Amino acid sequence: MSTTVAIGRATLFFALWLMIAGYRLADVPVGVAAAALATWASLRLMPPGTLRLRLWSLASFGVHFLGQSVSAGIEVAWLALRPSMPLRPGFVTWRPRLQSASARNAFCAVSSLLPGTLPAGSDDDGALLIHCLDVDQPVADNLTAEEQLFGRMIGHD
Amino acid sequence: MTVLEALDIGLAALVLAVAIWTIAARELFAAVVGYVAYGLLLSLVWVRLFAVDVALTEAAIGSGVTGVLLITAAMRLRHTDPQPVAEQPGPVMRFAAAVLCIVIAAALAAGVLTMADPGPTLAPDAARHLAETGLGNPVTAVLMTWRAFDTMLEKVVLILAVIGVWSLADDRAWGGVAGPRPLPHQQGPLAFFAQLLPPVGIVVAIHIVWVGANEPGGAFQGGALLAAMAMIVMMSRLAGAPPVDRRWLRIALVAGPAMFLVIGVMGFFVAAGFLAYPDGIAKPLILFIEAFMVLSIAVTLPLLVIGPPDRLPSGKP
Amino acid sequence: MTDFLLAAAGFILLTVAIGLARILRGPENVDRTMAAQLLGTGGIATLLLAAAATGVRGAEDVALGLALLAAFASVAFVTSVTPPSGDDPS
Amino acid sequence: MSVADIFTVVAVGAGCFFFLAGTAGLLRFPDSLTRLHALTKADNLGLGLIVLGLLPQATGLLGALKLLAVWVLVQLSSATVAQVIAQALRRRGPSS
Repeated sequence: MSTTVAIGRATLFFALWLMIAGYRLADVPVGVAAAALATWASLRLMPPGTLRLRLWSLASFGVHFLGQSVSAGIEVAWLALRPSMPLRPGFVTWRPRLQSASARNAFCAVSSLLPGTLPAGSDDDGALLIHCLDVDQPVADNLTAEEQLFGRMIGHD
Repeated sequence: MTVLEALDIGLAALVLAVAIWTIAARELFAAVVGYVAYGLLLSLVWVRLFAVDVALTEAAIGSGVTGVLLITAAMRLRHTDPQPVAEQPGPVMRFAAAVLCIVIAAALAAGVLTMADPGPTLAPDAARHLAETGLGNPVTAVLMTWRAFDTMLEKVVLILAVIGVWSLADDRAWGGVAGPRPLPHQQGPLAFFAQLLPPVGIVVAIHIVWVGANEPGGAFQGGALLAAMAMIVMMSRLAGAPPVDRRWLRIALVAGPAMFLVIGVMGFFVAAGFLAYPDGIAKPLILFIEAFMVLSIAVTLPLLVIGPPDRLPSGKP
Repeated sequence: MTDFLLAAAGFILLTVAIGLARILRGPENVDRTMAAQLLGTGGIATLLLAAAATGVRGAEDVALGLALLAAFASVAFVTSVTPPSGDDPS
Repeated sequence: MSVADIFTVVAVGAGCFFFLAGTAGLLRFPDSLTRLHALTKADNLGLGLIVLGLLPQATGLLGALKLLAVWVLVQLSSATVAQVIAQALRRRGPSS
């Protein structure tokens, strides 16, 4: 299990090396060394088994995320440029269903780029406090739907 | 006026405005943020001046290491008492300071305005001999061959700085650790960030060191990026700094200058003299030295930022 | 095309400078930290546009370095104001 | 003007618009937390569109991939900064 994770991550880091350094043959040994060091650091900082990715769901979630990110920008632009500025900011409490902490962290990072929501930490019993630009929107329901999509990507059906 | 000139003038005006704002700011933290912004703008200026090596250094040091150092220092100083009125300089002192500043500024201005055009330069010489080093990046060639002695001493200065910082340690904390205390099972957005970013930073930093032989980049820039990655792990409290009495830490500290010296002395026997490289293998030797320098820089800069050891590692009496 | 990219770079620098003027004044340190963050994103955009227009070699690496360190000033500020507590499960 | 150039003009222009919107949000939004939304979302989209627009102008595949790497890193940084600043603001209380 952990070997598979290590190989997977090393492949990712080597792909990153090819992305930023190019694919000249003379550079490849350095790239392999860089990927190995990066994998070592990554395994130390984030032990295997915390996040599992399914590549196909990742791609479909990526497309969905791009769309959401665009509508988040449009929403802010719309609010900022309208003369009346119809803001109703406030906090909404929302309870995540994702179990593992890393999955929850990753989802929080994603949701901070979704339209209208910004996770601002949790209260005492584990529910997240979400800051919203418009509290009248069905924020909690939207987040639950997003969480389901996200959970599918990381194999938490 | 072309669009490019307009952009350059706008950039210069913005740099000046931020610089003046930084000096004029009354609050310490405001001035520090102004300085961080100023550093970021400067790296844009360096790119416009086609000095990409310097831009990389400014980006890595200004946004990463000094930014963190100054912000942390400003937040720590917030709790100290404001300067008592009696210690503030009187009018005579202020007048003298103003006169001194004006004289220095005038001298600098005169120096810039009376500079020969074109200025005296060694650039054509450096470019002519570039091929002998096997390197493609003239900046790296200058730093590692013709001015190798300076570069080596710069790394020695970094070690002296660490010794200076460590000498401030309390006797009881000597051999202990500095920096924020690590918290086990750290969660939250910051910890997540510190889990994801450092591996990516390692790949980018090694790329910047490696590419520095032929393109803009180099050991200092890459080492500073690695140092920043170590700092984010410490700031998020995923892991703490090692105790200062660890042997591997001290070996890593001196590895760069030591390897520089060893290869420099070897120059007496196999090449023209101290810090000279034998023909044909200059480039591999330089890259070899640089690898150790990267290690030293990556270890030194975080140690400078977190300060002297202030407590013994847990588990020790 | 070159002039268009440079004009876009200048425009972004201008908008960022306006935002910078507003938030560098504060009133609070959080607002000032946001100024650094704003300049980070805008500066990267300006750099990429200017580099594409003038063809400076290695400018992408500078952008990569800036992007890698974009969060550092804000993170240093937050960790020195409120040390992260170990029991926060968020 | 080729198709690629038109694509660049449209995408970079849209990117500029979102930077403008982000600045407008920073100037007009009433408190630090809402300003944080403007900072992270509008400017992020602006940078994303500019990267998209520069892709056809990039020197080869390598330049394009590097641009994408820059964008992904800024996304990660923004998401983190937005959350940690929001957390700090909330802990300090509603007096923003």
